[in-house]
Amino acid sequence: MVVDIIRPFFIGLYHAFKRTFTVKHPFVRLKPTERYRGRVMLNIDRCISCRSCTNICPNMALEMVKFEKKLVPQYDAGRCCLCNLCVEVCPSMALSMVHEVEFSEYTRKGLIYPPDRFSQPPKPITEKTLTVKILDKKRGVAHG
Amino acid sequence: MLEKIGKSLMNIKLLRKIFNWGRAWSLWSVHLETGCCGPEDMARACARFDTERFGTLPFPTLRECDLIFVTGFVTKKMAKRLKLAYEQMPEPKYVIAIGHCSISGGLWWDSYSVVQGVDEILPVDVYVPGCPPRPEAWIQGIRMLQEKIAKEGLKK
Amino acid sequence: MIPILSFSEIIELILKVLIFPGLAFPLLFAMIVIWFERKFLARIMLRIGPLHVGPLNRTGLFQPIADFLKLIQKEIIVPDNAYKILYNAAPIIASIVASMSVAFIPYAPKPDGGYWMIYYTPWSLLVILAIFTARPFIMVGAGWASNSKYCTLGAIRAALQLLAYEVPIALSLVSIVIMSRTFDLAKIVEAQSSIWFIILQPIGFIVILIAMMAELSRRPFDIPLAEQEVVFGWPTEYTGTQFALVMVSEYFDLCAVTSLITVLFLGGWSGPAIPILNDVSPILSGVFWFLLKMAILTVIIIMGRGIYPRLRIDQLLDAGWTLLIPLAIIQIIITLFTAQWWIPLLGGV
Amino acid sequence: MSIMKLSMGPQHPITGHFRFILDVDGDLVLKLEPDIGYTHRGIEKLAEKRTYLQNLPLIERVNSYCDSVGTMLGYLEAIEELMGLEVPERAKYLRVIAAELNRIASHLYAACLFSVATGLETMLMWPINDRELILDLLEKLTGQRITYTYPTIGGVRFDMSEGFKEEALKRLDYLEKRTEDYYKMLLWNHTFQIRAKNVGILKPSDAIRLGIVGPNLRASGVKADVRKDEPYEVYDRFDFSIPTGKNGDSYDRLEVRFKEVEQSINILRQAIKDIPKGPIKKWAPPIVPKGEVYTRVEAARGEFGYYIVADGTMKPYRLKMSPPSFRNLIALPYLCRNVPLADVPVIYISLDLIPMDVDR
Amino acid sequence: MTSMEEKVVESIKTRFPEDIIEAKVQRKNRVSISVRSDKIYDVGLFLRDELGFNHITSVSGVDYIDTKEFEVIYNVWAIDGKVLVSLRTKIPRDNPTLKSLIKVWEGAFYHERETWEMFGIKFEGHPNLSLLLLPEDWDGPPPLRKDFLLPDTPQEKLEEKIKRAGGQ
Repeated sequence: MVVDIIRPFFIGLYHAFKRTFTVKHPFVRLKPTERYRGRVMLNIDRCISCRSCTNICPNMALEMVKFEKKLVPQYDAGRCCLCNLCVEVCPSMALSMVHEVEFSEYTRKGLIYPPDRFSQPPKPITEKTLTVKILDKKRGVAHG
Repeated sequence: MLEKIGKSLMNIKLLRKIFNWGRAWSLWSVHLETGCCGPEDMARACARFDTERFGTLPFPTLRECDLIFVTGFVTKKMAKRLKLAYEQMPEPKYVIAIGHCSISGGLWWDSYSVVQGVDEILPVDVYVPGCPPRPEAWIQGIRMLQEKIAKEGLKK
Repeated sequence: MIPILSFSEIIELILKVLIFPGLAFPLLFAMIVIWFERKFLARIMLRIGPLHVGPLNRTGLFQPIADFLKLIQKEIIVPDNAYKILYNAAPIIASIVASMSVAFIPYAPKPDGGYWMIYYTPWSLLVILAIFTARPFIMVGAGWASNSKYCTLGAIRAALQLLAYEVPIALSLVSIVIMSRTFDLAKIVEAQSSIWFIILQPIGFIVILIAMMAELSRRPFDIPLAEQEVVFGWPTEYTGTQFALVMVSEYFDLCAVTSLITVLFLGGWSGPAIPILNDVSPILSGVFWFLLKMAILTVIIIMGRGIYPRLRIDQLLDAGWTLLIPLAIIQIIITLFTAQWWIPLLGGV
Repeated sequence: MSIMKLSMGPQHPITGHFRFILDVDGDLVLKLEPDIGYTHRGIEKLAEKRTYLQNLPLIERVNSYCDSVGTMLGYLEAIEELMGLEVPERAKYLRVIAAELNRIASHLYAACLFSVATGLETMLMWPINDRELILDLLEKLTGQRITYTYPTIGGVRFDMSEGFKEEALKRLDYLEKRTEDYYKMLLWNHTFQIRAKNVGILKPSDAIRLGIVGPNLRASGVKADVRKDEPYEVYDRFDFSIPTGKNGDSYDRLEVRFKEVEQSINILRQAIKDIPKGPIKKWAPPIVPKGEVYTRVEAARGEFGYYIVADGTMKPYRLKMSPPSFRNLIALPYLCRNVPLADVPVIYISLDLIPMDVDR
Repeated sequence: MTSMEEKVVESIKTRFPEDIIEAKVQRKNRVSISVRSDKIYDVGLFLRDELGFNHITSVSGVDYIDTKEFEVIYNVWAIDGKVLVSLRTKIPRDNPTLKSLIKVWEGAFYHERETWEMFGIKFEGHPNLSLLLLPEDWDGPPPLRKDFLLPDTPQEKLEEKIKRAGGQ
């Protein structure tokens, strides 16, 4: 019983001097995995205005609007649930998922992506990126 | 009397800057989960992303909190409590809407019991889209709020 | 008759009251301990804790300052059906009472006789005990005045716990007094100049450490503040500045308690003289050893929050009445039988 | 002292989306009445309006809190049974891998909540840290952290990417080693044991009578697991055991979850070892033939039942879910009678109720 | 050697020859029994006591608006026998009342309460039929009935929100 009371004390002390898990995020970034679904991106030239994406979207995030004499979807990031159904159903491969993580806005309007903004790729990440791997056998903790 | 002195003190630019700095770097958040972004709330507070680095700390009593994360959809039953919780918080207070459900109702656009966007009941400061947003996005939301506070003028 | 003080005595008094054991020291202690607690617990949890606040974007040292600045800006809400006078007065009384006990603790000997303390009295141990006894009444008063259910529950729990743990504290002090034959804290320290009481009375030390942790409502015993059960206990309804005062008063208490245990069991300022500090003033050397011992005790008390779950109120009271009090009594008996051999070895008295 | 009505939640550090109405006498809780519905979205109604494919993200969010794959499998099982669709072998294995990874993540989450309920914040962080590693794996497999929408009608969305196997095995080894620390810190911690042992004892007969499912039922000593009783997917090919508890108290409920994590690691190793090559998806028609079906799967929190009435169109006529937490809910008022106030969070968390799951 | 499923069907048919409308084996581990609504309590008791169906799985209702009927289905699992029985009965839509089975399977308490709330089926003998999931001030019809319709377009007032943000 006494051992069970005292043991956590030493485990706690031992962990206090281990390497931490924390990634100092805005300064050091984790690399998202290849498949990560951040948001949808449109390739306007490929779009054939077939409306299959707006029909299948379960949350009405896509809406057809007129853009340069062509009907193309407009994207509402404030409605999209990233379920990938539209990308799968698109017959001309015009939609794709991109690795954008940070696209918060101060206003609701900023989350609506008109076709020209919808078709722009995300900004490339400039900060140091790293991948998570199991390391540090000696200290027994993961993350890098 | 005291308030008057406080107000005149706050008119000094440097002091206002210092006070804004204090507000921005000590945003304590409420323990109030409304929807299913809850596990990410845990993840952003825990070791890998650790928002305590920015002074954002989940705090048990809402009498001390400055920040509500609206984590996910808000049902009509919850909306009343959310509003009540918001009213119980002392000024200054901020709201971050997390996830598409709390921004616009999202997946539940035709549901009979979900509020279509939390901005219909509370004033939202930052919208963080995603389903659920990654902890990185939460951190961006917090940092955007900090920038907003730093630019803020006199409050109260 | 008012004693006439010389200039150097006035300077000394101002130093004492405002800087070292007086006003600035507990505030600085509270700030550093809040910062250290958050950092250290974060390290146990394998994360970093406050980091980007403060100098160099690397330390988070200014986190308590940011928190304090924020808290004093917050609106003060007084619940409608609260008993307003007591409700508003409680945090102020709590912080005053908590900082009072520091005045009676000797921190270092002065080279020309006397001690570095604000107010010298031969009954300082009793005074401090009396101050500690006042705390539960503030808590109960504040909880009752808030007129909220969670506050009331927290206040009841605080009263039960604090009153139950007064007894083992008092009992373990008995054996100290038997050994040192005085109520004067300074004399008690001097008695330990050759051998510390922690070696002579280990059981008493354990009892008083556990009981003081309970008295301070630190983690395994933080039942009055249990956030999973009663939100935040008796200070639940406090906002802004009042809450800041409540929090600070808790750390003042921590400061007083660690000082007291250092004085009673760890030999106070006694330790080998540090050459550099000794050159400036021998007081500094004593203070250094005192603060070091306080720091170790603080770490031990803080650690509890990172490693133990909270006890239940009935288990806590059980432990108090059936484990700590018998242990303290055993310590008294042992002391009574062995005191005759040890007392000649003790210094001072 | 007279009886006091105490309302706990929904803004309360432990209750999540619940509200409890407690009758408190001093520090003793005489009666607890759960007030649920704070997360009710009407998924069953919405599902009648959407097509079977559009329902996928909807169904998943019934329990997107931790266990979305386990939740979805039941729905897919039901549709595939109605269609008479045989899923490719590789897809079955991938589903099992995703479901078991999800189960580990969910149980780690449960463990961390449990330690919060007793006030040990360190063990809140550690399992979440290691859960991050599992979420990384899942993200590598499915492309999302929490809501994967990974299995689909007729198979799964994505194949295993390169290097997934090695990565997964490495992390599982790490997790297995790491569990020791959990035992030392939490389960063998004397302070924790006196808090959790003999609290909220659920006898096996009561557990069956009340219809408790999942790890809670197994902690009471009843050997019932859908993976063994009615093997779905390819669970009949793996060699694993069902851990059961002895007393049925809160401590056992946690210990069973920890042992289940070990069994999941065991299953994952076997699945990763003998996963066959082949296609991962079969084309499925959008229209489901007329019929009725009831399927059960073992999600992380217990047995998840789906009752689907199809009327031969693209949309289900009626979709009834019987989620595990809703069925475990009845144990909460049953166990919280005449207990100290401090035990209420422990009992509540030990049942591992997730409000999303209860309310749908 | 007859399987467990067939045994269940046979014994229920011999015990209640007149009240059983239909009893059949759906597939492995699944048995479906339709009974007349006034006899459901007795059949339930028989299933629990004699055949070991002790673990209530779900209670669900289905709204057949074309035939003006509700169907109530009790799905019960036998832990030892490893069979799931769907005990189903039909009640008229304009007067939906049924005898409560919580005396038979105590676990049905919340299930029946939910079914009452969602369909308006009244369970006689249920101690607490009050709103469970819906908001307290709910005043529409029970939502899972087919005549409760949902909107076809998003209810979000997007233009208003954007105007509000632009006006600031």
